[in-house]
Amino acid sequence: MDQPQSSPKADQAPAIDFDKFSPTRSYTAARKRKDIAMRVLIILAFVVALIPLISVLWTTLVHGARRLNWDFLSHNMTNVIGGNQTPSGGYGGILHAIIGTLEITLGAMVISIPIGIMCAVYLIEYAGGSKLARTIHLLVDVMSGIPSIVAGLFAYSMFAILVGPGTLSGFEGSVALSLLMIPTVVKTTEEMLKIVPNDLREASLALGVTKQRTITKVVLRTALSGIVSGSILAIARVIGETAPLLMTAGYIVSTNANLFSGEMTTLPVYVYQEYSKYHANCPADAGSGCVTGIPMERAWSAALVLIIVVLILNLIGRIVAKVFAPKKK
Amino acid sequence: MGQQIDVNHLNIYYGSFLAVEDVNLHIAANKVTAFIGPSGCGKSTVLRTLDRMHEITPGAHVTGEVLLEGKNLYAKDVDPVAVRRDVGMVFQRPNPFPTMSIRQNVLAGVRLNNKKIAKSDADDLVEWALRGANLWNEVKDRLDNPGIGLSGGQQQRLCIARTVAVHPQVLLMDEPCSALDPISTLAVEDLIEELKSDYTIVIVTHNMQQAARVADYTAFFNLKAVGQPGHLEYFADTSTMFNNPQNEEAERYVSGRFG
Amino acid sequence: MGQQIDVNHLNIYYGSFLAVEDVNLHIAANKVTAFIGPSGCGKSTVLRTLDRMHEITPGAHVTGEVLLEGKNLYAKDVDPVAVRRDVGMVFQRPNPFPTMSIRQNVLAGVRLNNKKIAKSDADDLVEWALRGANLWNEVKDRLDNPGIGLSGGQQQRLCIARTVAVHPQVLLMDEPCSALDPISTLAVEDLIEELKSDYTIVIVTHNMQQAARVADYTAFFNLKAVGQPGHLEYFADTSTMFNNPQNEEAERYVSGRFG
Amino acid sequence: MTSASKPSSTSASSLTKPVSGEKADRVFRGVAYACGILILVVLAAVALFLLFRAWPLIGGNQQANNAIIANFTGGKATNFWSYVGPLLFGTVLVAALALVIAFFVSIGIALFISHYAPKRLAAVLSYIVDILAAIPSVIYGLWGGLVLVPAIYPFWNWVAEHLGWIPLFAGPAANPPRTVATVALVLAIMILPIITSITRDIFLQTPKLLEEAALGLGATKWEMIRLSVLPFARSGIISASMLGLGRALGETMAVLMILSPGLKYSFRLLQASQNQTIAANIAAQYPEADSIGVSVLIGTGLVLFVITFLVNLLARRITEKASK
Amino acid sequence: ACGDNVDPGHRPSTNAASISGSFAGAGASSQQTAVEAWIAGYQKTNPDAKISYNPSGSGAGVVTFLTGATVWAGSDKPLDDRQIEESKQVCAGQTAFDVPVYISPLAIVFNLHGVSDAGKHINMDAATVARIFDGKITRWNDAALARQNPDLELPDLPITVVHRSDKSGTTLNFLEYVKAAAPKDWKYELSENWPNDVGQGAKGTSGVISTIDQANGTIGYADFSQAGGMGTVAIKVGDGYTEISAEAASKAVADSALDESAAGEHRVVLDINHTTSAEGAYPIVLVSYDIACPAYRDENTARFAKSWLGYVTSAKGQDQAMKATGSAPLPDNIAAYVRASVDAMEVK
Ligand SMILES: Nc1ncnc2c1ncn2[C@@H]1O[C@H](COP(=O)(O)OP(=O)(O)OP(=O)(O)O)[C@@H](O)[C@H]1O
Ligand SMILES: Nc1ncnc2c1ncn2[C@@H]1O[C@H](COP(=O)(O)OP(=O)(O)OP(=O)(O)O)[C@@H](O)[C@H]1O
Ligand SMILES: [Mg+2]
Ligand SMILES: [Mg+2]
Ligand SMILES: O=P([O-])([O-])[O-]
Repeated sequence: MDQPQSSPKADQAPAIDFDKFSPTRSYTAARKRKDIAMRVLIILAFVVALIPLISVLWTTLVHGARRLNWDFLSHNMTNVIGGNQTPSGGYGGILHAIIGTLEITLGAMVISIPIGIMCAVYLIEYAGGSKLARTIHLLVDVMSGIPSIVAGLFAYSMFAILVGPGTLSGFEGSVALSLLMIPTVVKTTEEMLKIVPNDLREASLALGVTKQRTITKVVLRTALSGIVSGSILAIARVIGETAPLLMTAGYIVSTNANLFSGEMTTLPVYVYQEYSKYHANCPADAGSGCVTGIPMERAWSAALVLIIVVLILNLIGRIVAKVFAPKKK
Repeated sequence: MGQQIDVNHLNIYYGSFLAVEDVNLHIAANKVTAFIGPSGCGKSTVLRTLDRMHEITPGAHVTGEVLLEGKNLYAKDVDPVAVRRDVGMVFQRPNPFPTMSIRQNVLAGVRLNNKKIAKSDADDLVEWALRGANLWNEVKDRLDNPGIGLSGGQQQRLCIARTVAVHPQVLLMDEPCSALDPISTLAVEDLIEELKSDYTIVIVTHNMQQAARVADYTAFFNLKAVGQPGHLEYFADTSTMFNNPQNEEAERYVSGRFG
Repeated sequence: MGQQIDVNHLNIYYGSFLAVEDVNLHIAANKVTAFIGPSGCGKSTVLRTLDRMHEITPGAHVTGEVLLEGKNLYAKDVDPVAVRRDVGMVFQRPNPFPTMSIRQNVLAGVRLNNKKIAKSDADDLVEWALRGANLWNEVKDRLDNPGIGLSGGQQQRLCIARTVAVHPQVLLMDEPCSALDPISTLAVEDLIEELKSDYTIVIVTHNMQQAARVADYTAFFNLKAVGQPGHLEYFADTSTMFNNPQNEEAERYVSGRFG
Repeated sequence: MTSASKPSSTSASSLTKPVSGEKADRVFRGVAYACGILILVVLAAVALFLLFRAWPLIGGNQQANNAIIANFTGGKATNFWSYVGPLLFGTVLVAALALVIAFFVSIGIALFISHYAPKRLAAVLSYIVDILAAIPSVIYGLWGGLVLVPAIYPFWNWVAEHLGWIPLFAGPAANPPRTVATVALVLAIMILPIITSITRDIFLQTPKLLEEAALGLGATKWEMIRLSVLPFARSGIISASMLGLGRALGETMAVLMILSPGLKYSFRLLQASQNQTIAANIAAQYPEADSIGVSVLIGTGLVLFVITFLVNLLARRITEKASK
Repeated sequence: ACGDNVDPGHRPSTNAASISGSFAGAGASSQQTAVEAWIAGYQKTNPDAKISYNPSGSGAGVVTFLTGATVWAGSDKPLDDRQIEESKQVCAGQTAFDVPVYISPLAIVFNLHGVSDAGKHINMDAATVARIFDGKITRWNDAALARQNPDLELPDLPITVVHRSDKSGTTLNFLEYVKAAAPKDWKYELSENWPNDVGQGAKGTSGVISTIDQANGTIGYADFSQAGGMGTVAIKVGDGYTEISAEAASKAVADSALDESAAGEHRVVLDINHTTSAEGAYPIVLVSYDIACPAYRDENTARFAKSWLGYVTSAKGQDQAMKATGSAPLPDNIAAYVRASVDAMEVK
């Protein structure tokens, strides 16, 4: 393979000395080294990314497990004084935050899931590829990048202007969260509607079914599992939001079950508020039951609950997507 | 009983593209009419104008008339949804609703339209439609299994059952057997033969033997060149079409010399 | 100059599925050897073991030997990367690198081996390879245009130029013309004819006329049933294969009676 | 033909009889349309409400406004733009740094999942990446502020000592390192999953044919990736990065809970009290702001909205162009 | 309500005068723990009163109060004239007033291995404090520190100053002390914003404390209740150094006068005497006020406000807060003014 090579058409083509192009042994070795180096780097990238993940989960688990018990889950923060024990022998808990989180998230769902689904229905089923539809589609994408604090400011300003200054309520938080949730719901629904075969729409229309019923009973029904799992993932995303709720839903130590009036605490806000207390006071005459570091311990425990909730939601979302997907042939 | 269809000066557009030009055609009641022709000549397109399915493609529209027993389907006051209840359609690939059982599939046309129907009536209807589609014996023991669990040929017959269950006057079929194996094809062809006593049937097929076997009349569509509009080249009763066509293009086509 | 290949007792697996069984084959240097056989019999699979491309499919592996001029490609100390430099491959569908110009495409493989190439040397090589692929005259004025701007046939020849530019000993081609129109096919076939003075060529083809036209030897692969492993049924020089095969299956296949 | 008798047909059909459900059909269509339009309305409303609240500050008497700002910031800024300026700078700096860190790691992970890891492992890894994405930012804030900050000081100190000659790393490293460098690291971890999951999907879509083309020429695996995978995925990588950037620009809690803020145009990543981001600043100052102070903050929020809007718009445009 | 931490055995009996309804307050986060203690104490006699307090910050608290959305506000800063004027809208035509309810010593906390972790204090005079926080003294073994702390072994270590990064009443009160006690070494205007670029900023008292916790050589200021087990600075008062304690702070407040410049009826605004030389007085204190109306449109609200403030400023209430937070009770002389203001509240 070393001799100068004549070409197939030696009369026209330049003669080529392939030695010039053949790799030197050292270069071949260098390439191999580079290949291995890149492989190592890539694996390393992965390992490096795992470190913080494991650290976050581990820290939360270790710190959070200490105070996570039934008492913590079944009480709110009323009558919790400094680092002192409450009558039930606990140190207060997150019941009000769990209720707040559920209601506010539920509120956000009720607002954003119908809107999101109907918007996707408009984009896929009605608008075709019209210019308006393309614009909306683009804006939905853009909307999914709105910073959560801006969503909070928006809800705050809107309620201040429409309802009255200084208004804080769980519902205001729901509105802020819906702003973050709608684009996710629209996008997953769009994806799901796109993969519903056109055959089914035509089959239904050909049976003399109106378009509305075709969409609700055939198209959405077929896409249901995808939409449900997408919505669950959207919930998982907003359930951990803190900043917008600080300025919209406020903070309260007792249980407020009324979404539309009065302040409400959610789990992430609870975590932040307890973190903000940092230390609790224990007067000199307090017994051994008084714990100075209790606020941080509560913060970690609530964080653990939050992570568990988010992970469970994620898991459910995935399972729904997998198990209830319409069987393919 | 089936109804007859008259197509007058029908031009069919996709947006500004004229896909099929000036079709004039009489489709006799309670007969099977086959549409044949080379690919892209507009067979499916014409078929889909007969129940206004054409319109669901964005930008698609027609000029001209399609008369169902004398009543123009494209008249202003006609709702396409009503048209489609009178004119049923079966598609190339079987498409049972994947979320529904066999029984629900058959009842889909009724149920989706929010009609209340007593359980016993529903049972009767299911049996009647499935028998009509020659499927009853094969599925009567598993009506609650999902429709997509059936074989391709069974699925296609299920789709036919689903269509007849809404009592249309006319049945349109777009290459109903092209995705089926020979045995299933035979079952569907037999079924068409039986159905024509109750319905007017229009069938698009690529398979000339099939047209010869099942159709009473045959319409041959053609197109001059790709990108040109298709048109109805020749219409005749089936034996004429295949044995003694009075049209040169049709003759070349049915004898397999082009297309 | 091309090199010869000997395949000994080669079993080819995808995971635990034995796709091709016990192949023994001699591929002569500077000749064109064609692989033919019904779909799924393992032609592509065998071809891809000859430059160890088979391995890139997860789970794929082989037992047995492939000797290139007596050296086993599958020996422990052999680097598959080096093998692929010596044994070039052209694929069914042309696959120029979409972000590269024609010139860059031709030089892509060479650049991997040697970073520092003088511009004039590179120019010479590009011309040589493109002339070798019968493409020079068509593209010499637009070497800096993107490679995917060419027609299918031109793209396929560009891929051949890219492959010969690294100066392999053996050229493997998996149905190189199946995505091409007749005129481009002819151009590629002519090219194969010319290339064989410098390379050993193995070509998979579905087109028996093509095998008859370009190959010196023909290997006929077959499989007993779907799901069974494929095997080399019959190997002969091309004129024997097509005119007087000594194997019944092969005879049935080349005469068009099955497959 | 049938042994079952034909159930009686509901009624003789008439094409002009009103079809049941026609009204529902129209209503449904209208609602869908309204929901589509709502997206436009909402985005416009976000801009308008914010503008409305910020207006007393942006419009109005310039002199009075400047006095308000000076009062609000304790004299650190004298007008709105000199207040937003450093904040914007800090926001972009932190986000860009996070992107730089996350970019390479993400691509590495995505390649690992798409081209190196065995299938099973890849599926597990994909899931882990998604978990990373799901952890709420307040928890990253807790972890960053309480665990990472003390743990990473020796590293930053080492960087300051050995790379201090680069102005970016000028020492002495702040202790505790509640610095832009640490925050960028945490944000990088937070945007990593976004970039990873998008790029991974694109890497997986690389045509086999192109990969084989490279391998067939004798490319090593890495060379194959460089020749085939990366060029194919280029626009996807860019838009994924923009999305990650958009996310980092708007992150609040992690920054709020970690960074020691400052209002400077400074690149000293390892020193404290240099920069602050708009989002964290809003959250930090909001509680102590009176109504006019809230207007100032909403004004900065509007700026943030516009910036993230543009970044996301750009990202989508790139994706759209590439998919054509 | 659901999940409340009440002693099931001791359901307090409702007396006829007890208040019922939902009442909200908001404001200074410094008061948060104290307010929680007060709510708990108050509900012992008024179990049907549902009270919430959002520690949203003094500024936000006042804003909300002025919209009428809350009954009272907690604030680390007395009202300004504009706010007094504005309050007419929510106070049934009268103007709002502020009374001190929470007096807490501000600790100068530090983390210095070998000193703070050994439970030792470090002595400083006002000038030293000012110069450290102004970045003039940068090392722990500075001569000024060494001179005042002959018993301590001070390392050669840079000082990291930690201050609040958000607007804060804590900062304002701390700086009031520094400016009053060391005017030569502190030139900055008083503000709730930290004025210089020295050291590190941290969000909230918790941020300051956790930052100090995290590194050797740090020093900052924080509400005493948050100082936990950290090292605190003993401040030079008169000829001695006073360690921080509630009683010591109380002494300094007792030695202070009312700020007569505060316009408006019933206001009790303290002018803390930061340069006190009273023995055993600790002069760095945070005074946090409750802001309320002398009259409300709604009678029930008015009744609540009066009884709430009465309780909060009572000896019992102050004691409750001291137990919960380590705050200093209102000294008797001040408490008398406060009581007068509360007594003047109208209940229609
Ligand atoms: N949705 C559509 N949009 C635009 N043009 C279309 C559409 N569907 C079909 N056409 C065009 O209309 C013409 C007729 O198509 P049609 O599908 O009716 O032909 P056909 O005879 O049914 O062909 P085949 O035998 O392949 O099914 C063709 O030129 C086709 O490209
Ligand atoms: N990536 C793969 N994984 C698993 N099995 C495979 C894979 N590729 C091919 N096979 C199986 O290996 C056998 C041989 O396939 P191969 O593609 O080599 O056949 P072929 O002769 O080239 O067919 P064709 O003429 O269709 O190209 C077939 O049974 C096929 O299903
Ligand atoms: Mg068709
Ligand atoms: Mg093949
Ligand atoms: O109570 P603060 O004003 O110091 O937050």
